[in-house]
Amino acid sequence: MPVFNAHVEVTHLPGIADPAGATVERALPALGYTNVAQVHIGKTINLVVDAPDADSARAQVNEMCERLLANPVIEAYEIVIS
Amino acid sequence: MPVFNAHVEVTHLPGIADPAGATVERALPALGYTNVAQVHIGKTINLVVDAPDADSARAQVNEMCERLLANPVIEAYEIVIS
Amino acid sequence: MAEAIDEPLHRRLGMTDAELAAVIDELGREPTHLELAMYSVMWSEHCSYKSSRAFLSRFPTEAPWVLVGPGEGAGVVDIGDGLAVAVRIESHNHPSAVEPYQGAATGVGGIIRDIFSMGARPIALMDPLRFGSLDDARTRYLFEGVVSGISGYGNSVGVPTVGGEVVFDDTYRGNPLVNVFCLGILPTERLVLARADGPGNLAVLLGSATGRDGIGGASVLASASFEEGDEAKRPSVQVGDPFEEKRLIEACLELLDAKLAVGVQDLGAAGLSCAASETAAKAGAGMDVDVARVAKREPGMNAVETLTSESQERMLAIIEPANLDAVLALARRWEIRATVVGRVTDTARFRVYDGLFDAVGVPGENPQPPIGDERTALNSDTPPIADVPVESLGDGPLYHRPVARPASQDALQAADPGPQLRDKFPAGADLSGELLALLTTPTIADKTWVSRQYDHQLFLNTVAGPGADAAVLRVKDTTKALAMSTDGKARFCHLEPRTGGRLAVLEAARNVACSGARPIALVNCLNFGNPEHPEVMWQFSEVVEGMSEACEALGIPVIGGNVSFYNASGADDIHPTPVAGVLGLIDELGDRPPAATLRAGDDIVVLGAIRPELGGSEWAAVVHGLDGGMPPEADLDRARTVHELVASLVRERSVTGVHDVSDGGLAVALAEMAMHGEVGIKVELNFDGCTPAEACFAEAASVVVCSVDPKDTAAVCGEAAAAGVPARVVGVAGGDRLIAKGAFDVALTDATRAWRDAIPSLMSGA
Amino acid sequence: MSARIGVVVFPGTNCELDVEYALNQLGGAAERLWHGDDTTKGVDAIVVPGGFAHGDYLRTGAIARFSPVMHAVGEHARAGGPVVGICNGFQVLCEAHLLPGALQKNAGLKFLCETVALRVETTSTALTNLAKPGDVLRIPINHFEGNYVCDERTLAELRAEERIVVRYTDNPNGSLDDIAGICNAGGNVVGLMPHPERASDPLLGSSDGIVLLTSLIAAATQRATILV
Ligand SMILES: Nc1ncnc2c1ncn2[C@@H]1O[C@H](COP(=O)(O)OP(=O)(O)O)[C@@H](O)[C@H]1O
Ligand SMILES: [Mg+2]
Repeated sequence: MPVFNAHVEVTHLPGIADPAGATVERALPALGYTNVAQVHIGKTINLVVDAPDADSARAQVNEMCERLLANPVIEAYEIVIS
Repeated sequence: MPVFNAHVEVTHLPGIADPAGATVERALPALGYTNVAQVHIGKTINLVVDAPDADSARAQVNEMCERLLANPVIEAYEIVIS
Repeated sequence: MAEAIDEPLHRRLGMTDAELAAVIDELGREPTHLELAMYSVMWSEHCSYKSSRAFLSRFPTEAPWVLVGPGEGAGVVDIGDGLAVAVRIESHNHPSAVEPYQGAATGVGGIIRDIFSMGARPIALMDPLRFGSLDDARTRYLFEGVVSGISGYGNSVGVPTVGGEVVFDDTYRGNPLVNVFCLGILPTERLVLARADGPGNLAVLLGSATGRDGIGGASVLASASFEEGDEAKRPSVQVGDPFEEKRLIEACLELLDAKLAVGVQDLGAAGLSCAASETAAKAGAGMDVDVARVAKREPGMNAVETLTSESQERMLAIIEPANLDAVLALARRWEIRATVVGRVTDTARFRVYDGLFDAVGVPGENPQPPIGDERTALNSDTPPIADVPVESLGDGPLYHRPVARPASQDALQAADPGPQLRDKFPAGADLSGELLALLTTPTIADKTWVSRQYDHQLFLNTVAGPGADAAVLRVKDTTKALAMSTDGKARFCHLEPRTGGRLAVLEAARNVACSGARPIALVNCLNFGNPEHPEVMWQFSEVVEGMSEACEALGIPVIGGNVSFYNASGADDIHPTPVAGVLGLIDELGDRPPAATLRAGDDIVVLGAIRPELGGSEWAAVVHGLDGGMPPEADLDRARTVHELVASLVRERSVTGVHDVSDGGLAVALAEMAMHGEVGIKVELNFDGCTPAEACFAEAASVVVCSVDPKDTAAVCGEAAAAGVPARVVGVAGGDRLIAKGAFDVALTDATRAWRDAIPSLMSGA
Repeated sequence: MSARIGVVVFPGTNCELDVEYALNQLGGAAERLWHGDDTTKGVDAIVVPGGFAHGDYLRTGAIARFSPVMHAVGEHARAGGPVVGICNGFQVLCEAHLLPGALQKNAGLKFLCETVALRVETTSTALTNLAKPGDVLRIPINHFEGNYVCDERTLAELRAEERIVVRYTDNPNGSLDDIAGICNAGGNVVGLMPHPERASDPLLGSSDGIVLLTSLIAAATQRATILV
């Protein structure tokens, strides 16, 4: 069965607070970066999956995101299959 | 000054253990995913930066990565400016 | 969702038509949208206690050492040496059902704010938890998430979690209970009450920017029946930021030490509208608030969202104008956002403006609006967008809801498991397997999987932590120590709520007695079903009565509490679940008090009367599925004598180990002590009127097991006799097996493995 | 006069009171150093205590190392002054490149608060000069990121130069080569994950941390006498 690389990026849903991003944003000016804004910190998951075709690979990874990799209540995710 | 979106992906250097990835990989079969391997978990930092042009934006973000956003001892990073 | 749209606004906000009428009557006009939103939250069950207030007045609340009783952010007692202790317990059940990690984390954050808003430094947390059965994947997800949330927030904010409970029962399947108890300590003279005294004083909002999180959370989530996946009622989840809270703690305590604040008030349910109006109402003053002064996290937030947002990690400090610069400097040092959002007036009204303060020169200035928002236009003449009598928000409706004893109660109580179990396990039956089965039930099994995820040592006070009957914290620079325990067995309350209420108080007080402390205060968290069900209100009134009787008998004042209604799994209300948190004081700590352990060569002495009481026991209900009958008798005088006897034996160090009998009965208590002491036992458990099985597994109240050096046995039994407490030497500690003649014979290693591995192995696949 | 030991406080630090209390109980004179001040106020030794500096956001210690005080701490260290990083303090010292390697999430991916056994491997350091090689100490750990990693070369170096100060006898977190604590080439800068201050009083269940804290006080005292 062919193998596919899946790249998942998990971010906060709009409106959900991102304390880590906010903290980094507060820290940057002290390092001399006064021209930076809207810092958001997210998560990526890279994995390799066996599947008959790209679509079913995507479907499976999507299901993994719903169940384990992301928390749909507060997180959004994007999947890239290659 | 024009603003640029910077997207930074931070991953483990090859050879550096990735406990989070390993744990997820261990958890997946129990959920019925026996066809998944090489799970690696990384971080993304998205931010907005004012800079005269894309190159100097990249240069600045690169410097932020070297100094703060990534730890060169254990992490690699990739920057996309748009 | 569609039909909800056609509903009138007040109903969509969870208000009844009668409540709307009361508002109109109060204002003499139709309320504005903002006013209606504020009333809907302030008059919600969660904020107004409209269904429970009538009963809560039953609790005894007075004692000479009580400095602050129920009604304030936390209860406060004087412990001498110029020190006072603040305690509070709260539930975060519904948010935790939606998002276990953040729900539990923000529960911890909220209760900590209650404590330091009194001027106390939070130094300990306890987490009484209730979940469905661990066989269920969703339950494992909730359990894992809640524990990580408490760990992630509590450890980081820097308040150790020194004890708690975890009970697993199907009644909590769709509705876990996440209660959090917090204790703080303060120099008595730093005690502050959140009052907005003094017209002209300023209200400074400290901490996080205000976002759209948890809009209507209090009213919607905690005040209406809530089913899993009920999207319509699900508010956006609040994310906790322990780092912000840690800085808030330090900043607020510095503010109070430096006498820069008249009072500080946390923002919790109903957010700014509640905090600002409450502080003013308590002082009989008025308050003007300008929404333009509130730092917002997102563009496009309207006044309603801004005033009712439940964004975490925010405090309101009431200060004198002369101190503003000093306050802002202090906030800057701790990297905390601080804006003047209100001013105290003598109007006795709560008024909300948008853009007034800059226009009329109230000190401070509008914060940068979020990217995407315009700066608010100055306006000095446009009328307030809300203008209500300040105390009217606070005194919501009072309901005397119908009360009815469930028709099923008699049948339930008649289903006594005793006879069946007596037939099944006659004298001589081998109970080894039964003991092992009990040690593996998650409610009884080792909780280290949980407690090792919690920092339980920070501040170097923890003399006894997780694993002890009661957590014991030394009070540095004094001879004193504090003991605390939270308990409450819902199955007993389900069978007979008044007795169950008594038993909850007795167990917590008994655990505290086992550390040598005398009880000085109690806080309670009352987790119940839908108060619109007369049966639930009956359970509630009976439990409150039972707890009150026990507190009176033991002389423990109730200094605070919290009520959580609408807890249900699907259509079924949860079993009534009161959690009693008892605080005890040890005057002379000396060395470490004896643990729940046995010492090889010691005599094993059982204090108190074992009776054939199997109703509601873990053995009958969990191992054998017989969950009817009557709970153990809750004799209050007997309890008081046993507690006093045990506490004095511990203070004198006449015992080397001590542990009370609770879940699983005497056999489990003995096994727990043996496992802790890594030594076997050889005992005979003959008690009048009990089969061996009943003697082993009945959960009789007010029974305590002691490990006693043989040279002291006579003296200990003498003291017991003098106190009128039955004492029996049942055997000795030694060897490597748990042996009860004619009952069980189990290798200590097998018992330990069963008890220790139960939860980890259930969770390993989680 | 007793040795002056500075205890660094970042926003989010939470073990500063404990370290201060334990050191003072043992005859040291602890004082706090605020992260925003660019000075160590001439103290003889420095502790970077545990906690969650800047919430541990982004990476443990990542933001803290830029605080003005860290510049002064670096100078103190380069001048041979004793510096001990405990838990989060260890993570900060690694991020600040005062110690090699980094600390990752525990292998079990859970926070761990429990008492573990440590074997003292090196005694020529600011933290172990009063201990004996092979001593086994029972001291609590309290961390989520205590899993030490470094590249092969660094590990070889640490071993060759005997810079592994304490090892776990039963590795709780997946740490490379059971490493619980390391030091710099001079032995004056030490980082460890376990909390000696939490084992500094029989009332708390263990006193095994006392030998480490008194070693630090000794190093500080010696430093004080050199400088006068
Ligand atoms: N959620 C928890 N968090 C911290 N400690 C816990 C938790 N659950 C149980 N423990 C600890 O485990 C020990 C046993 O709990 P429990 O059986 O409820 O004690 P008891 O029967 O004496 O009330 C207690 O010391 C308690 O503090
Ligand atoms: Mg007990």
